[in-house]
Amino acid sequence: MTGIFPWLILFLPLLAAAGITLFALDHRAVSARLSIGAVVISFALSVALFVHGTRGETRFNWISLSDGAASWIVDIGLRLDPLSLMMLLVVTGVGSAIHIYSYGYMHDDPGVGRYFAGLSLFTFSMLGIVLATNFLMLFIFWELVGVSSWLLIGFWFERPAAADAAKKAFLTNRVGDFGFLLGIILVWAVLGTMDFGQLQKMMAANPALIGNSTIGIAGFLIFCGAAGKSAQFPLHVWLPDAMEGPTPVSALIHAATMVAAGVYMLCRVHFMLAADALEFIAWIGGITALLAALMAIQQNDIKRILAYSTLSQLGYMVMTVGLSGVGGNPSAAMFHLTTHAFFKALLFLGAGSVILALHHEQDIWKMGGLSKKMPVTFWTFMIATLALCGVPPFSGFFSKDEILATAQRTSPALFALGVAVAGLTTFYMFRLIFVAFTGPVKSQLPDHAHESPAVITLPLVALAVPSLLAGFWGIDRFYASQFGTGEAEAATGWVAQLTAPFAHAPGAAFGGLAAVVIGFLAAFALYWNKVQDPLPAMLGVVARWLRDRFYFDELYAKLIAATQDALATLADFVDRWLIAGLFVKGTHGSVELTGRLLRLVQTGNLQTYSLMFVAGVAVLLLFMLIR
Amino acid sequence: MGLLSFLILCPFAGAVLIALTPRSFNVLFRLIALLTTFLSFAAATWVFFAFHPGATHVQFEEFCPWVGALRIGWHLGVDGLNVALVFMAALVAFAAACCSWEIKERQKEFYLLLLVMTGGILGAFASLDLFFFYFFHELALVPTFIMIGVWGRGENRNYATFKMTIYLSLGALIALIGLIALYVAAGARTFDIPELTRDVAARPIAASAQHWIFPLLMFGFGILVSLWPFHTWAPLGYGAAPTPTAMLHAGVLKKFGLYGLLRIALPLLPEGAQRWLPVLALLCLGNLLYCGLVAIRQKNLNLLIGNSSVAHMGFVFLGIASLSLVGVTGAVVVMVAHGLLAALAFALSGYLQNQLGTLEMEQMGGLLRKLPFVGTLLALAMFAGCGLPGFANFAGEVMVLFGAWGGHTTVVVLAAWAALIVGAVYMLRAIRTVLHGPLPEKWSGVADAPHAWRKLPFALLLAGLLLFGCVPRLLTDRIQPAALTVVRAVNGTPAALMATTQLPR
Amino acid sequence: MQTVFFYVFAALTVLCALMVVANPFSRNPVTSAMFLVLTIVSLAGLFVQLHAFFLAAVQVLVYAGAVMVLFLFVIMLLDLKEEERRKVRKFAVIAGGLAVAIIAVLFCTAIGQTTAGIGVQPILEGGTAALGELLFKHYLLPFEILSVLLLVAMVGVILLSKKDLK
Amino acid sequence: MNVGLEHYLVVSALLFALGLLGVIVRRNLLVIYMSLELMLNAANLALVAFSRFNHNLDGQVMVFFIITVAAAEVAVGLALIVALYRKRETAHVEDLTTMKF
Repeated sequence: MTGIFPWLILFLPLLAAAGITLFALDHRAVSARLSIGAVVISFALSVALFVHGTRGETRFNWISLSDGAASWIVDIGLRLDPLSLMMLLVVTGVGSAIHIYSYGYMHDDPGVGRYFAGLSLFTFSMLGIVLATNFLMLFIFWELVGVSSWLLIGFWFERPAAADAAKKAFLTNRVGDFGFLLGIILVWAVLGTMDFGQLQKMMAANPALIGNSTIGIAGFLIFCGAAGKSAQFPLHVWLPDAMEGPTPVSALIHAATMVAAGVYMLCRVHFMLAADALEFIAWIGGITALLAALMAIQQNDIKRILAYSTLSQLGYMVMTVGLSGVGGNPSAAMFHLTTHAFFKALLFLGAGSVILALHHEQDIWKMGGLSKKMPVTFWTFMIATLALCGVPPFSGFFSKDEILATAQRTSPALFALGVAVAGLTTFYMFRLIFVAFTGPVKSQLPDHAHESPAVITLPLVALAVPSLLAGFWGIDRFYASQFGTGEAEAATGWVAQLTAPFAHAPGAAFGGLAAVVIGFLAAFALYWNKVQDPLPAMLGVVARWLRDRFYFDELYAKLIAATQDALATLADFVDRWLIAGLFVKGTHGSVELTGRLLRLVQTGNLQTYSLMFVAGVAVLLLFMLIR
Repeated sequence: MGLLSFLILCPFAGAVLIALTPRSFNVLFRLIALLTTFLSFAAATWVFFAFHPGATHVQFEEFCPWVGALRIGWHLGVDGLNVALVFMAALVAFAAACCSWEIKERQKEFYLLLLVMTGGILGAFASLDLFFFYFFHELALVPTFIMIGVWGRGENRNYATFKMTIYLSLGALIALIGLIALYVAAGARTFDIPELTRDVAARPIAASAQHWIFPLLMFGFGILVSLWPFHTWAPLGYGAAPTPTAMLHAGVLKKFGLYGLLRIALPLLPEGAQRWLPVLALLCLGNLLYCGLVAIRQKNLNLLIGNSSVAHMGFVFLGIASLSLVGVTGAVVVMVAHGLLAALAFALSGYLQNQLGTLEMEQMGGLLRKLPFVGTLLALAMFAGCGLPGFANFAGEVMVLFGAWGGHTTVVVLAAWAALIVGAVYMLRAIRTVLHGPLPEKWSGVADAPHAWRKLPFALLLAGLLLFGCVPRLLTDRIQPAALTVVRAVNGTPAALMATTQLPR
Repeated sequence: MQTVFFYVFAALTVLCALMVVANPFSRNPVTSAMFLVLTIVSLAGLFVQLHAFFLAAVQVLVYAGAVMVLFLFVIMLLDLKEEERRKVRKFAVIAGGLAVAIIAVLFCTAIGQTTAGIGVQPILEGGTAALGELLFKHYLLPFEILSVLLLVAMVGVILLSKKDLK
Repeated sequence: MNVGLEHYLVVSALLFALGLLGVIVRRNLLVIYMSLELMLNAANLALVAFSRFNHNLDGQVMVFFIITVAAAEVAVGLALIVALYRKRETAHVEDLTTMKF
């Protein structure tokens, strides 16, 4: 691989972030132009690389320690292969749309400079993950993504909710990173290298390695990291709260960066995940998908519904990675990740457009009738919804179908789960459409709503195109070339492409479609033209459990209070009362007590002193005489 | 006069100049302090970048015999272990001199003591003679106590001063006993450290003697570095110290104990090290985990920073205890990184204290709105403190964790927990309460750092952190040969990169 | 004859000293001072017994003369009445007496235990000339320093006696 | 019966003990001071006796010095007592306990 292009792609956003921070924090136009310019140029360069078909690696040495026999080497490098090339396009492409959209969305905020700096940093970090050549470099950018998300989620830091959400996101991610880092250390300790290329070669040369129990444990630990970033089941709690950030940030986090990182990383290191770890991963993904879909059906905040939808779709992807088997082909997950990036970004941006029009009202039960007022937003939103639900010929249909087909091949239980989630997805998405866009107006707010300006609608339209068409572009085959299986030969002609899923795995395709239809009908029956949610009355306590997210947050709060906080209190107690108290003050006290006792002797009376003096002399004399 | 002599004597010359300046020239004191520390800093920068990485021998060496009979000499020089420390010390000293604008009374004495402290610190790190090594450290400690006692803040500064004085004197005393015992046991009759090292390598000290001398040095130096459970002086002392003193002590002078372990205890007492370092590896958990947990509960920003500073020392201890090339190199990197970070954090908290008059976190909130510059830097410092990549701390900490994995797996697991999660919890809690949230009415008059001079020290320290964080090779390439020598001295050749069994490739 | 004189002077010295310290009849410092004069004079007698004639003379001149006059002068100056009959601290007196007795016994035991050395026979004739020779030759420097000491003491006393002592 | 060194030394010891007793039990500063003189004189006696029995004049020289120093000491001491009396209106040791902590 030659040239400076890949480095430019990576570092332009960083330069933009640094430039804004140093010079243009107070100039909104300059900062926006810098940030947008950087990501758009990166996108253009990525397209150029993609078209050119560049492959290979470039690197420079970051740290190198060697004692002659063994060495510890960390490189900062760029790795261009189908996986990273496609992700580059997704990150910079979707990122560009979001950047441009942000210019409109954040126009009136005083902190625009800070916002765009954060956005650029976020893009930079994500690109670093995508291009990483080794585990530690991946981890470095992994952490940077964490801090960028903290910056952006907590952008409105004066709101306690936003500040708390930022903190929660970072800390939850850190729990995952803890496992990730240990996994990386373990990989290095066992295999002596952290470089993906070398590891892959090593694995290919010695297939028995994958059965090694230490490597199996390392796989689990590495998945912890992915679970944190991709918000999988035990660590999913941060994602819905992250909605406190500005809406374009949510779009970025949910579509192109951050949550995608986990799935991407799993695919990147897929070659060294053992069978046990994969099965575990599959089930975690499935559980996340189902739980999140269930929680989504009782949310009323437009962004939260989308957040749970993201969770659920991520569960799908992770499940697919798990189901693809040892040394298998997880390209379905990447395919879904890509299409999901398009339509989820579109959904969030559309939601942002609605929120902007309604002066930051996010409760869907205060909306209604927006399809007439905001046609562009509505129709693009609709396209994204259909894609998300998996309606042919939208992009989501193809990617979801591949997932279901994989599940059908390997695990009937997870296949059933996947189909159920597909139905639930359609249900909650159309609930959102019916309540917010088509149904009767439920407050005064929508009366004054009007379509957003072009700077906002253009990105919507731009994203609607791939949401609609990405299924036909052979993205899955491109990814598959990474994993060397190359099973899916290209169908010719668009009709053949459209019907390809039905030809390959008819069970999965029809099952998915049936779920979509059922979900749609249920939503139609329950929510068409409704002003109030009928479900709580029907489900009672279950609805409350769904609405309150199965009380995970409360559980974790209790858990943390019972463990870490209790430990901290204990440590503080020990520090204050035992070490600083008993030992230090005790020593101090006993010395002082001795001093006080000896002070009694100091009467100030001359004669007492001389008496003691005499007594001392007597003792000395006696001693000398006896001796 | 060599460059090292110059950078050590510069602050002392400044101190003499200040002593000779009449009391009414307040501006002049500041000017002299800034100028001399800047000259030291410039010289140290030159030394650092002209230092030839990869070479094992001592560079910029200067030698001048002093007491012939005892073989004490003015022997200066830098190798991988101390070249970065000298650079960091000079940088922090310059920043501390810049931050001294908050001192308004008895300026003459303050700047004088500051310069003496600076000279002592630089001397302690650049000396290769046992006598001067110890002498300069003590010389730097005395002004520390006076500065805390006279210019300290907070109502219990007397208690803090006494506690710190007693602890540090005790630590220095124990270390001195250890050094004397070492000198006697080695039977080499020289104070020259390289010569002593060569002698001991040729004729090792008896194992039985090593086994009791090493703990003396370990705990003596350990108390100076706030090794758990001898750490309680540190948060309290730093909370009470005036900002420049806290910066210099927490940032630089404290590292003397660690440097002593690496420079003297490990190479001269390999058998003792083998026996006692596992104990150190366990005690470092006390620093990392326990002090981290304590930091979670702190309500005062300075106490929080102080506790976190104590916690970070655990990484250095763990790196030293790992006895692996990666670990020891990482330990030195953490020393440098933490020096810059602690100085930055205390400088910022000093600024806040100056503006708000309090450091109780409950009373703060939303300060980022009022203090975009200082607030951003504080947030960055906090993130550096919880090991964010891009800052030098990350490079060091991750190396320590890697290096120690083979020998102390369980410790590494807990240390990683402490680093990634406990550290993040208290740092983010601090940011959340101090910088985020609504701004209380009473802080509407708070002002950000007004001009470049005020911003300079913060920016310099942060730049150092970022430079070493983004290009850690600047440090590791210089440290590696010296670290390898130390590890080989203890383990015998070949030095294990990491003591673990690797699978067949 | 020698022996008799020794015992007479020795008894006189010890008895008068006892009267200085613990006079059962009077607590008046003047009485004590007078007995001190007697003690010193009888000591001078003992000095004569030891053939230290010059010292005996100096003893009488300086001690019995100058020093005791100073004492009496101060007693008069301060107009000290008889020591008030404060409550006698029995414990202190007993403890003091006991300690002193122990010391005395110990001294005597020590003297008794000492083996006789060269100093069995009184042999030295304390000639004033010889003393003067020694003093002005061998001990010249200490002698001169002593004069400086006296000067310093003089200045000190003048300073201390000034009315407005700060 | 010959008078030997030890006879003089016993007298000296008794004299010293009596002086010590005075210092410890008497409460008038002046009397204490006199007792001190007694102790000095006891030492003088011992020195003179040693000088005679050891055939060495140095003891006598020492006594000469002691007498001189004692004279100076008495002068200074008495001046101190006078000054003290002026300030505190007492020459009683029990009233002088300002050195107590």
